[in-house]
Amino acid sequence: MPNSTTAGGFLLVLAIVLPVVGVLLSLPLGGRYAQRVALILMPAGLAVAVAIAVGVWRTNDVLQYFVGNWDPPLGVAFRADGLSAVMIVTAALLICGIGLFARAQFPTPHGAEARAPLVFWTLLLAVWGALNAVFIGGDLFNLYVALELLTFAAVPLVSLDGRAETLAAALRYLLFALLGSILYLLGAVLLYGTYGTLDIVLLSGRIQAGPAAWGAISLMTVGLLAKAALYPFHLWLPPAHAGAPAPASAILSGLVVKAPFFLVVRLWFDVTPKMPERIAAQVLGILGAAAILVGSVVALRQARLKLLIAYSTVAQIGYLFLMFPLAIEPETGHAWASTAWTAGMLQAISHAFAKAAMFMAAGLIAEALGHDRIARLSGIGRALPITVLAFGLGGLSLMGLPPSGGFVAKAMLLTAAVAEGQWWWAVVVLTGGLLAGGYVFLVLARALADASEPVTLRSTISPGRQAVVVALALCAVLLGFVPLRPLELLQIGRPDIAIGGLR
Amino acid sequence: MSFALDVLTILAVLTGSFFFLAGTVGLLRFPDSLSRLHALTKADNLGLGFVILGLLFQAEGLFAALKLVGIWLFALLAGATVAQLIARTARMSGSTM
Amino acid sequence: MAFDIGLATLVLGVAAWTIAARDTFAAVIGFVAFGLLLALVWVRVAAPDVALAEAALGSGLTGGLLLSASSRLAHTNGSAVIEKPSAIMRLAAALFCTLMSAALAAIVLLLPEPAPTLAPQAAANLAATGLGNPVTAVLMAYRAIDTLLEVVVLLLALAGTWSLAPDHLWGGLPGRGDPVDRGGVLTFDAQLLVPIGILVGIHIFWVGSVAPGGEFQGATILAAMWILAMMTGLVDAPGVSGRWLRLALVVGPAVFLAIGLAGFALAGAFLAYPESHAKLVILTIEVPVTLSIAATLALLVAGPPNRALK
Amino acid sequence: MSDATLYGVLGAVLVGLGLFGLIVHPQPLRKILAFNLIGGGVFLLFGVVARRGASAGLGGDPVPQALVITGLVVAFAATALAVALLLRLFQETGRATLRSDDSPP
Repeated sequence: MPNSTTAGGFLLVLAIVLPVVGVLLSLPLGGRYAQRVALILMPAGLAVAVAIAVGVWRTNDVLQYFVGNWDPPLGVAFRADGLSAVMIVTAALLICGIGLFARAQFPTPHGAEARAPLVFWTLLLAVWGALNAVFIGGDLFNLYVALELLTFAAVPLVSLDGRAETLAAALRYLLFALLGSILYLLGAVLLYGTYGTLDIVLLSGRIQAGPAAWGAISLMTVGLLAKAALYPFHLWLPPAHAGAPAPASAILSGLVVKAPFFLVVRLWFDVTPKMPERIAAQVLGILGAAAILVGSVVALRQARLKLLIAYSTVAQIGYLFLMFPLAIEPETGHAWASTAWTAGMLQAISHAFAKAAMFMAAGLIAEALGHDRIARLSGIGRALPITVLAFGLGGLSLMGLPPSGGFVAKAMLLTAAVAEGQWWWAVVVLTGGLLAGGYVFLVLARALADASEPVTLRSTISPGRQAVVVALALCAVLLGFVPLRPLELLQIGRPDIAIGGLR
Repeated sequence: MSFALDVLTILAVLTGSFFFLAGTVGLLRFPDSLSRLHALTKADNLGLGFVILGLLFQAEGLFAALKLVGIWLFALLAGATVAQLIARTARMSGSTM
Repeated sequence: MAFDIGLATLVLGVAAWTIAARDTFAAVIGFVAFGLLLALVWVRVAAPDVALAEAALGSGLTGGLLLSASSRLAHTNGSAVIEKPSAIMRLAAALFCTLMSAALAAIVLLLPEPAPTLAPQAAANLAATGLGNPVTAVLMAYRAIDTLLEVVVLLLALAGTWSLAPDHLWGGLPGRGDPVDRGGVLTFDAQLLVPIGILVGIHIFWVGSVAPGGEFQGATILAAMWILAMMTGLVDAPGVSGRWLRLALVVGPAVFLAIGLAGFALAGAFLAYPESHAKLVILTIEVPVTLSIAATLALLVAGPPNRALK
Repeated sequence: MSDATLYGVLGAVLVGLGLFGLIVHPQPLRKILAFNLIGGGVFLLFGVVARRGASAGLGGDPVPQALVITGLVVAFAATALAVALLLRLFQETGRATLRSDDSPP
């Protein structure tokens, strides 16, 4: 670990500053410019993201920046390891895709500024900046501020339509998120009181198993789980994600819930590498398994497409937490643990692309039909073939069928589960895949069925928007073809887990 | 000298405390909002005045003394305003709270 | 010690009242008292800066916000009685929370001795910032990035609050528009207090570089004065699309960010200040930041646009 | 038991008390109030950590003290947004509760 700012560390500052500049420009320039500001900043932000990934890949080490030249523990550090780099690039690609998709839905108004476009474009940038701050945060309190930034950017997106039920959903989301943040902060307080630092790297050197460390990590984990909507904290998610406008749902389901998950990974693998946590990891795995089963079964029973997709998010978040019992397994060595760890992260990324594509496809379908009742989707496959194709491609990842990133992730989870003798997780993965197959085919069967009368579309859907959706879905598919090299990128900066386990 | 000041402080603060106590008893025992307000604002403002007076004997310098007096004046202003508003709300809603 | 035990007991009692009170309005009153007592506790733990922030923000502004909300929701109390969780649920919750408190208290009692601290480092580097108040040095120099992001958090909260307006009222004015207590004692008060309050707010902000105080505490007082003036109709709330208002809201974070970026060139790092002029640079940031925070806080209390622009 | 420890225990109790309120009160406004109580407890614990770290001629460690100020501002912003959402919900529906059967159409 470098002990000063590294070359290229300034890129990390830019990753946060660029979106923030956008927010600060959008408000005074007003709604007539908000979209333009966002669209101009997107390529720049994407370039910064790619540059960070290239920097990490080239130097084969962590990028680091000490803000204001104040060294931790007094100052705040930003750090990007391979995992951060991959998440930053994922977020940048998705934000750009969602931005292109949303141009038609939140257009620049003629005349006076309008509410929804201004709020959407400003908050889209804010979500982006907050995500980057979470991915590169090296200080537990700075991460708390980043989490709050994310909350305040995400909650208003839920109620952007202003319908009463979305207001209730947004309020419930906010209350869960606030409880999560305050528990996280409480844990950080205990860690500071015990070890005198909030810096992750310094902390990992000082932390020892004991009541304070255990209490702190438990509180922070529970808080983050509430924000990540892991079972049994999942109840807020479906109404919030299903009630938001489609591009906002894509951000929320694809990216926003990954941020607290990412921090759980940080905590468990980077802050506490020296604490044996097998039982706690099993608990996380059990909650994940419950999420998979409950989420999938409830998804099967939904009458509305967006709610079905939202419940499928509940289930797919469950997979993320299966990596904990498999990756934290000191006795069998790290060979398979590394496989499970990579599988978890790959699942996070491929689900991000797949779910964003599916929510936006659902949005297009709802826009075209004027409703999203699954029972009345017949004929839409003929009317909007590309959109339905995108939905299906996203579905491949959810089910874990080849070729897709979800397939590789789930296959790796299965391998690790069997190799480590924890076969019960394999059963869960397979059952979850079957159930996901059930709800995806339920939708596809309806959509591809011939309608008794030809479908009349309420509005025409531009090919450009469909192309964006299918492109994001293809990203999820392509993740199944290019596994090895990016996966090595994921391991940069992790001394504990040998890359050998992948081969 | 300082002993005499201390005695004065103790006397004044005790007197102030007595008025506070009286005001609080009034708040708890009086039957309706208006008389409760009467007990509270009058007695407590006087009580605070005595406490401040007592502290003035201990004040270090003119500026500190002015600050203490300022506290009393602001408390008077706030008390008077709030009492007015509560009294009017009580009268308009006709409640006995 | 006796005083501390008494104070702690009082805080606990008021907090319990806040949770247990039947009536929401009464609970909110309890919360305001709780905040004020907590400010005293902050003085007792040698944190006067936090005491000021707690009294102004935690008790004052939050209390005002909750009071007005509870009076607007006053007649919805009844419906909630039906939806109360069952006695068994409540008992389980009480048990769980007691255990949690006990565990936390145990961890506090087991905290290491001597306690780890960054106080020596914060004091040693104080000279490099040109400041005399180490808390302000943490906020404006050592961890300036937290403060910068936090001002953005405030802005986002305001954008989120505004986003709740119905579409046709976008650009309109927040609040109800009818001054409370027209020509009454509150208006008189506002006329008297607002100028004094503005002076006090500026003073609190200004002394923050050397003594307890700072931009957040000062800005809160300024915000309170604006709220008082809006409540009593001395000034009307601004329309949310006004160019000047928007500029006032972002000028603080924008200057902060600009100077932070200039640090790349002038001091070798983002949010680093040239040592010879550190204090001047920090003040240059603090003045607009105070203005922006004050405006944001006041408008957060005022709420989403509620009336069409005249 | 020192003063700092006394207030530390107070902070711990406040967190539990607030959490209880958050769980058992059905009205969102009471939940928001309870959330602020939890916040008060957490911040107080941080203040106790700061007080215990008094050294170098300072009455307390300034780092946690500054972080508490940041936290207070964030908590206020959260309260303001939550209250705005709640009042808007009340305006739209005439009720101020969150029922579990709320679902989008």
